[in-house]
Amino acid sequence: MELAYGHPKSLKPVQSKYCPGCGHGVIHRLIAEVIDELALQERSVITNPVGCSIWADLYFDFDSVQPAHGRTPAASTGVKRMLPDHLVICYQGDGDLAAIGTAEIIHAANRGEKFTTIFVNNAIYGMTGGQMAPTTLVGQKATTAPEGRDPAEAGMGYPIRVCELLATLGGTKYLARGAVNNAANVRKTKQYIKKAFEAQMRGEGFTMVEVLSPCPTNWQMQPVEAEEWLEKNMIPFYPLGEIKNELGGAETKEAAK
Amino acid sequence: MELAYGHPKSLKPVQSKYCPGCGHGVIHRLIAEVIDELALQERSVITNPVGCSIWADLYFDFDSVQPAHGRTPAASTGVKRMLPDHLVICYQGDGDLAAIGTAEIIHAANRGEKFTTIFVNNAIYGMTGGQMAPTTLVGQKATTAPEGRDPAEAGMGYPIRVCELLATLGGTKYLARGAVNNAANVRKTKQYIKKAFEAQMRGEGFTMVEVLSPCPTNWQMQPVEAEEWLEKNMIPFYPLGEIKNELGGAETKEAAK
Amino acid sequence: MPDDKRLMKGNEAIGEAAIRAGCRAYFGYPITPQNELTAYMAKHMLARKRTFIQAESEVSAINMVYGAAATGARSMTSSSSPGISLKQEGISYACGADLPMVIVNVARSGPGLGGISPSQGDYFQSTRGGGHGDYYHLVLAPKSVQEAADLTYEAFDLADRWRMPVMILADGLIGQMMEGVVLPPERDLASLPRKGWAAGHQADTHRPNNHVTSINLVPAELEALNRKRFARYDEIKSSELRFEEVNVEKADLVFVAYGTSARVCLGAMEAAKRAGLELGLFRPISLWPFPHARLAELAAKGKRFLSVEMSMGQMVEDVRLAVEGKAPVDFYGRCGGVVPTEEEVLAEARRLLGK
Amino acid sequence: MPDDKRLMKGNEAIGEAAIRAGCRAYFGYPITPQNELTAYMAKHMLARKRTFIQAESEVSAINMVYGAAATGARSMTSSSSPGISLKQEGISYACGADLPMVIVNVARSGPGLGGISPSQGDYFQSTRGGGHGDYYHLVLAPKSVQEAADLTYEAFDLADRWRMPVMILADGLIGQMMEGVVLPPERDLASLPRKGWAAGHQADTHRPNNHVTSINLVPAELEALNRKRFARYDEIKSSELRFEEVNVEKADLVFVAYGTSARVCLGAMEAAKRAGLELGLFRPISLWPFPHARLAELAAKGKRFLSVEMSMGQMVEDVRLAVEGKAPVDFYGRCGGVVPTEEEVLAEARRLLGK
Amino acid sequence: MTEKTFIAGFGGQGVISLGQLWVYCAMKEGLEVTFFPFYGAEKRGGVARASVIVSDREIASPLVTSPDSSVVMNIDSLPICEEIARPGSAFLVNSSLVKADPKRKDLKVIKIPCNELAESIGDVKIANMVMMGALSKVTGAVKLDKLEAVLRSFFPEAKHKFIPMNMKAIEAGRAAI
Amino acid sequence: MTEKTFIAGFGGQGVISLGQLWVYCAMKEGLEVTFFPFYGAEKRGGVARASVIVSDREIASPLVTSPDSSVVMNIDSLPICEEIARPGSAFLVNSSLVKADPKRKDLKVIKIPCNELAESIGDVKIANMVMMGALSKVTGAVKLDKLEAVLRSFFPEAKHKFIPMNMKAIEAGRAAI
Amino acid sequence: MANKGKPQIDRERCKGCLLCVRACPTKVLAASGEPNSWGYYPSEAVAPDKCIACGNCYTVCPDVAITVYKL
Amino acid sequence: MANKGKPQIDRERCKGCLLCVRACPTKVLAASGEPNSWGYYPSEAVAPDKCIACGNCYTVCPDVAITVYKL
Ligand SMILES: Cc1ncc(C[n+]2csc(CCOP(=O)(O)OP(=O)(O)O)c2C)c(N)n1
Ligand SMILES: Cc1ncc(C[n+]2csc(CCOP(=O)(O)OP(=O)(O)O)c2C)c(N)n1
Ligand code: SF4
Ligand code: SF4
Ligand code: SF4
Ligand code: SF4
Repeated sequence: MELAYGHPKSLKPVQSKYCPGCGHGVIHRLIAEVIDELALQERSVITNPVGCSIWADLYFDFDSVQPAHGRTPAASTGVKRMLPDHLVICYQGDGDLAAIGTAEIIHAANRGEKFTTIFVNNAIYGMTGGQMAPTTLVGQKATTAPEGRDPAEAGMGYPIRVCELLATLGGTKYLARGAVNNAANVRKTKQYIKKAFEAQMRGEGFTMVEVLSPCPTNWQMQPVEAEEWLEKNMIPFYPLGEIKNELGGAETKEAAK
Repeated sequence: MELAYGHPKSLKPVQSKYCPGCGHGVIHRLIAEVIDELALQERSVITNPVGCSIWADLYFDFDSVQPAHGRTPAASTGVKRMLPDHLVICYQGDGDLAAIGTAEIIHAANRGEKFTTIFVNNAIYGMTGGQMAPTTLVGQKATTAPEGRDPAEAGMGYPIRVCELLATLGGTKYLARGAVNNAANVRKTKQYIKKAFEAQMRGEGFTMVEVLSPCPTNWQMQPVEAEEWLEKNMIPFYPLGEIKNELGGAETKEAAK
Repeated sequence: MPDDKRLMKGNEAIGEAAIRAGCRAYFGYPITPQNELTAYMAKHMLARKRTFIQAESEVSAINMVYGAAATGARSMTSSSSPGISLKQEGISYACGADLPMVIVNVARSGPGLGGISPSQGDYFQSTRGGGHGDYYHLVLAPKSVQEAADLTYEAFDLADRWRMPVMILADGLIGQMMEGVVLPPERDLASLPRKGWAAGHQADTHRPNNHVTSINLVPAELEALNRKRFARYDEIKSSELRFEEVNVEKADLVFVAYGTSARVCLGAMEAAKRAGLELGLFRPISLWPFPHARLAELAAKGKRFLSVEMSMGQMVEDVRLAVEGKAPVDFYGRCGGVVPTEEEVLAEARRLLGK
Repeated sequence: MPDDKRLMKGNEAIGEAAIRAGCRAYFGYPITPQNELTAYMAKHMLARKRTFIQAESEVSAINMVYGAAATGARSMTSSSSPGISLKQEGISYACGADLPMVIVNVARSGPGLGGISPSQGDYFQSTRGGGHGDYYHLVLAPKSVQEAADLTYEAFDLADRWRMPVMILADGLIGQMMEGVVLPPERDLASLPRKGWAAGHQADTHRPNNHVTSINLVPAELEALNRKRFARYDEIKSSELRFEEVNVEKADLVFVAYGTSARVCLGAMEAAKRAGLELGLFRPISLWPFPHARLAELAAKGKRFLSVEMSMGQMVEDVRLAVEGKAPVDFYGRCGGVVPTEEEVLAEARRLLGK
Repeated sequence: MTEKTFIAGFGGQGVISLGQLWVYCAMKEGLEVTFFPFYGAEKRGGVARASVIVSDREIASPLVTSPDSSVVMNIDSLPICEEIARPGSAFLVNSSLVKADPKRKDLKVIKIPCNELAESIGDVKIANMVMMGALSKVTGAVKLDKLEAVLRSFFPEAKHKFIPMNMKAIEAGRAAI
Repeated sequence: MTEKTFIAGFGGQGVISLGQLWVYCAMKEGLEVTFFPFYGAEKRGGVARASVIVSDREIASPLVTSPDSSVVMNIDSLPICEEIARPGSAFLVNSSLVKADPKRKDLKVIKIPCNELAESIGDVKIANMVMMGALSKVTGAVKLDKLEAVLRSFFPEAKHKFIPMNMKAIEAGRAAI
Repeated sequence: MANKGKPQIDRERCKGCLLCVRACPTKVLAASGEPNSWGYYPSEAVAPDKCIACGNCYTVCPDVAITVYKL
Repeated sequence: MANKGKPQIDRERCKGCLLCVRACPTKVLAASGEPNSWGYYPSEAVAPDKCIACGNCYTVCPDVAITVYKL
């Protein structure tokens, strides 16, 4: 009996505090798998954000730095500049990255900081209990959008496509959007993460993988239902794939879909 | 003898503190002219930013609100929501808008706030004495980029094209880029401002006119030289024209250039 | 029970009181333990067609309030400790521009991210100006849901009267707790005071331009403006002092405590009374202005004081400043989100009294 | 004149001293009156292939420092008052995560945008924690360009020793003024202390993971962490007090002043001496910890105090807390960017002494 | 009369609504009330706690640190409640889930098989209401005579059909004492 | 010896470099020095001021509020300097631009046509150096004997060719007294 | 597709989200009727023979509760 | 182009940037040799006859120092 799929080394064998069916767990595992594959466990630092993934430092089996809400890319900038030969993972939720930390991500990306942002887009604020995120879809309900996100009368704005926004910046070299709604997309997401980490270690510039991820709790759905909702609602609005790939070497480009 | 070109009513007849040849003066005059033409003098509020244009409230002959550095769009949001039938002008420099205030402009724009940002892009920090701005060109010198802006080794990032960045957002309806380097461009810029103000008063959504503007002092040039530098260096990088026009009514679209 | 007594969380009662006080605009960013307040405002402000914006950050929220307040509209923001830190520049600006607004801090434990449990560790920040420059603003500390509602309601009037931000400093327990509350009457927006200094509506009166600003690069002029503001502070110090005294006359030892820790002290006092011991409570309600003079009077009467706080010792400095060595001042504090128990507070009082 | 005495602006001397102390990373955002410091670092850090970043904001800058400091690298930021307000959340985080770093505030006049002239109006913010939660950090106030350089140099050592931010609180005059300065020797980066708690370089020792964080949602645990930090504060209070005394023994009236206002007092003292009047100066150099005990001693000796500040009265509270009513404490302040003159300070002293 | 109750249970067990309904009814009966919930860090799961006080006088500290009555809804809550219960106080245990006995001998332990009773009425989710019935009977502090009206304003219209079932659960709780 | 000098002039007149060079030379001559500039709000134009102190002892306040010598480079600076000059102090006026006389009669007014002298040497821009020469002669506080070396490190290489002209200006200033 | 495999589910680690059930192409998995000690009803292999070791279940599991072996 | 015009420059308002000189298509303007009271050398109409009232000078002037009349 040969082990085909098992627990990655860079992830601790502990029970997480994430809710049942939460995408953070899958994304954690993918990161850990890639770090194992690249043999970087002792040369990795994660900056884990304020948000549900504040717990990330309990699960990843390597060093971590926990900065203020939204300032994760600023802290990652400090970490990476001081540790240029380390893999630095800037893990961010959509509140952290696309709301309070908008300036930080845009400027870190524009400076071409050589860390990788893993952007968990669950279209809601998880930790604080279901407020509207910048990525919340139009009409989607949230505690701060009780009748659903309304860009018109209430002036709540439109969901922001972060990859597309960052693609306009000179410093961004690799921007991809994956999802963890099914096995195929999880696998593809892992490939994006791997490419991004490899590019980071080659020092190419700013890399980011956005991951569409369910938050069953705050979407008020069962986990399976949440996967379906993500497929039906998020993926059409947030197209999957490599949104920008300016990595050196044509072989790294994704085959046209 | 008939008056052909004279001082607009909405601008006070006082000597400004701006340096000789500074673009702020021209831009002020254009705003005042348009307000006169739209007969909005007593229904206008400007939020003047921290930056050389902190003085704007000494020159414009209508109400003003002076907020913290970079938070001009946030303050404008507050003003406009409370005074929906007023013309609200969010005047911003490139440090104010594209550095410290990145989150504020992106989210105000994305919410489709119904004010108009006048974005004075002089590729430098004026008031504080010549530091690098997010819009500083590659190689351009600044006190904080003593050998010129260097995106590569020093990781200073690339000049940001703000109109193009904001164009990706759902709430933006009109984004145009003008310049005040010669009479023709000044006139075109005025037309952009007029369109934006009219659209604001119709309540269409977020409107912005970016204006390429000389800062002879911090560019360390004579004013005429500064105009030439702007023509030769800024305009090629920051294309002029209407970058996004989703205003209602086809007649408002700019004739193709 | 009055018919209109409602069972509400502190956070919700603050929201409802603000709406009734004529709050026309709310700007906030989510943070525990005040999320119910933001959610309440989302629901009820939008339903009333007033302005509710979930801002992109606390920094943005306070500056939105700045803009709205500059037009004379009653407006507010709320947050909890880390978010309030982010608002410090904005608060300093609001004080510099003399803008009325209401700021609610439902404080949690720090420093840094800390925890989400109740704390009184933001006393210094609130009362000494966590922002830059010389300024103060009213700080009111409720001890109950009812008082949270009442003080919030009044805060809007005070802000307008004194042209300054008024902060409601409530800890997480006050925000999260449910109690019965009778809400103040709904204000007619049209009845609210007009503000001659505000931006906008120039067409109505053709008045000269209004400029809302805090800049002045001429030192002598800026100093004059500051001194004028401090003259106003002096008036406030004499007219807006609020505090509550319980059993201070009989007591040998007087607790000094506000908000939740005052409630705990009340419990300890009841237990003490059952044990035949008389303790008193001096509860500042206005933390700025702080009722120094009254404390000094009590000190002169030979009282000793025990400052009980959910912090490592902050308000106790004001007690010491008031008492000026004329009576013993002790401190008992818990922090990190721990709320002291009646039992431990009583034990500390006994220890000090040797009883 | 020592051969290596250089004429420098305070801002530049601070920058050069930081570089010599082994600062590996500087992150800042332009603001008057400290722009020369940022410009100096741009030029000289980049030339040495160290990290210089003009951050997109002060908020970002302090969090970049947070990241760099978390790896154990000596790092710093600088700003002036409004920018320091924006850093308050970050400073609270740094204190909560026990991170060494150096923060320079070349203070200007407030509140709000205020002016760009020198001020000491940020004393409360610096010494009482303008951020949320219970915390303190060292605050050092230079009175000259030489001392600015020396204290900055030392600040990096202190930060490492005590694992906390150290703030250099200089007003705009110290930053803008030129004086002769002899700079401390350049530190070899390799000689700097290793930090076992820092993130990174795990591969070198295969040690257990390091986590730099300030969160703890279990109140009792968070309280324990805070108390441990406060125990460290107590050590600092006994070992890191710095102050200077001039002529306090002979004097009837002792000025208490720091930074620029202390220089002004020295001038007033010289003039007083010429007029046959003995005045003294007590100059706190460490504003936190504040030398309360020594002031109390002087009070016990029957001295009276005049706190002279470029503010509406902030440090005077520490003087009062120290003196506890045992001696008269008066206050003389200018604000808005006005620097008091020797003449007016002397006049005030005379008035108080009735001479 | 002052009755301080401490309630603890698993996240989804209705601990919070038990406490809220309790004080709501008490308020309708003219009493002063406080209710203070405390959650752990987990979004789901973990122990949820509530301090609940009803009194005919003004209430001092809303924190219950020495409860007159304790409600133990699941096994994880047992040690938490045992630690603070006032000697001699009522200690109501949901015996459906809590099979162990408290170690302390100075408590008035009352076992109610809330889950079984609730299931027998029709839904395990109303186990908390069974417990509330028992609490009312044991303490006498809140009569619950206004509960039906309270439930009407507590629940949205669509759920009013469940009110009779809830009332039955209360009765079952009372009867179980 | 302590010499407190207050210098004021138009933005572009070299007021700042006058003060800096003055203290630089003084430092080289072994004196303690302080130099504190103060600008108005304007980027260009407006009055620039500098407090300059040289002394053989530690210097107390760097702010000159009662100057031993004042330097008035343009007409706008005249009232500013007059307001604070110490009675009996030296009051050096650039008579090329300041045609009016000070109103105060208790000052030792010395008029130097700096612009004319500078122009005659070759460049109006060195009017400030003419004034510095005069200041040295009048006060005796700074000998300026190390000025040439100082200028060498003050100016970039490319501008060293202007040093002789600067030295001439100093001499002209001295000679004008 | 000739692969044969065996999924092994850590009952205590599993939170019963059942995403693996949805992901399994051959319907090997289903919810168990017995709660684990957290009160969750974990997934279990109800038709272990059908497993083709595709790893889908492992891949979608947010709690790394599944190990898959190749037989 | 048959227009005839007249530029009028407020010497005290002018900061001598000379952008108007550059903008004028018919070379009406040039720097004056006499400084104004701010020390600036203002622009002046050296060839007023050539003015065609195009308004370019007014349009580029940052200090609104120019008024243009149609004759
Ligand atoms: C300055 C500050 N503001 C607000 C908060 C409260 N807060 C904690 S997490 C969070 C957002 C969480 O949403 P997101 O970033 O999308 O991550 P998720 O929890 O969904 O993974 C907020 C607003 C905070 N801790 N600090
Ligand atoms: C919080 C804060 N940070 C920094 C400053 C200093 N500051 C004043 S203006 C300015 C930038 C000016 O540049 P820009 O916005 O491009 O306007 P310009 O002066 O070029 O017109 C800065 C950084 C400040 N006043 N407040
Ligand atoms: S709240 Fe949402 S994001 Fe947070 S752990 Fe639960 S499911 Fe995941
Ligand atoms: S510094 Fe630049 S932007 Fe500012 S007034 Fe002068 S020219 Fe204009
Ligand atoms: S490995 Fe594939 S076939 Fe086997 S149980 Fe998992 S999902 Fe089903
Ligand atoms: S453009 Fe205006 S300010 Fe400039 S020279 Fe011409 S008239 Fe004078």
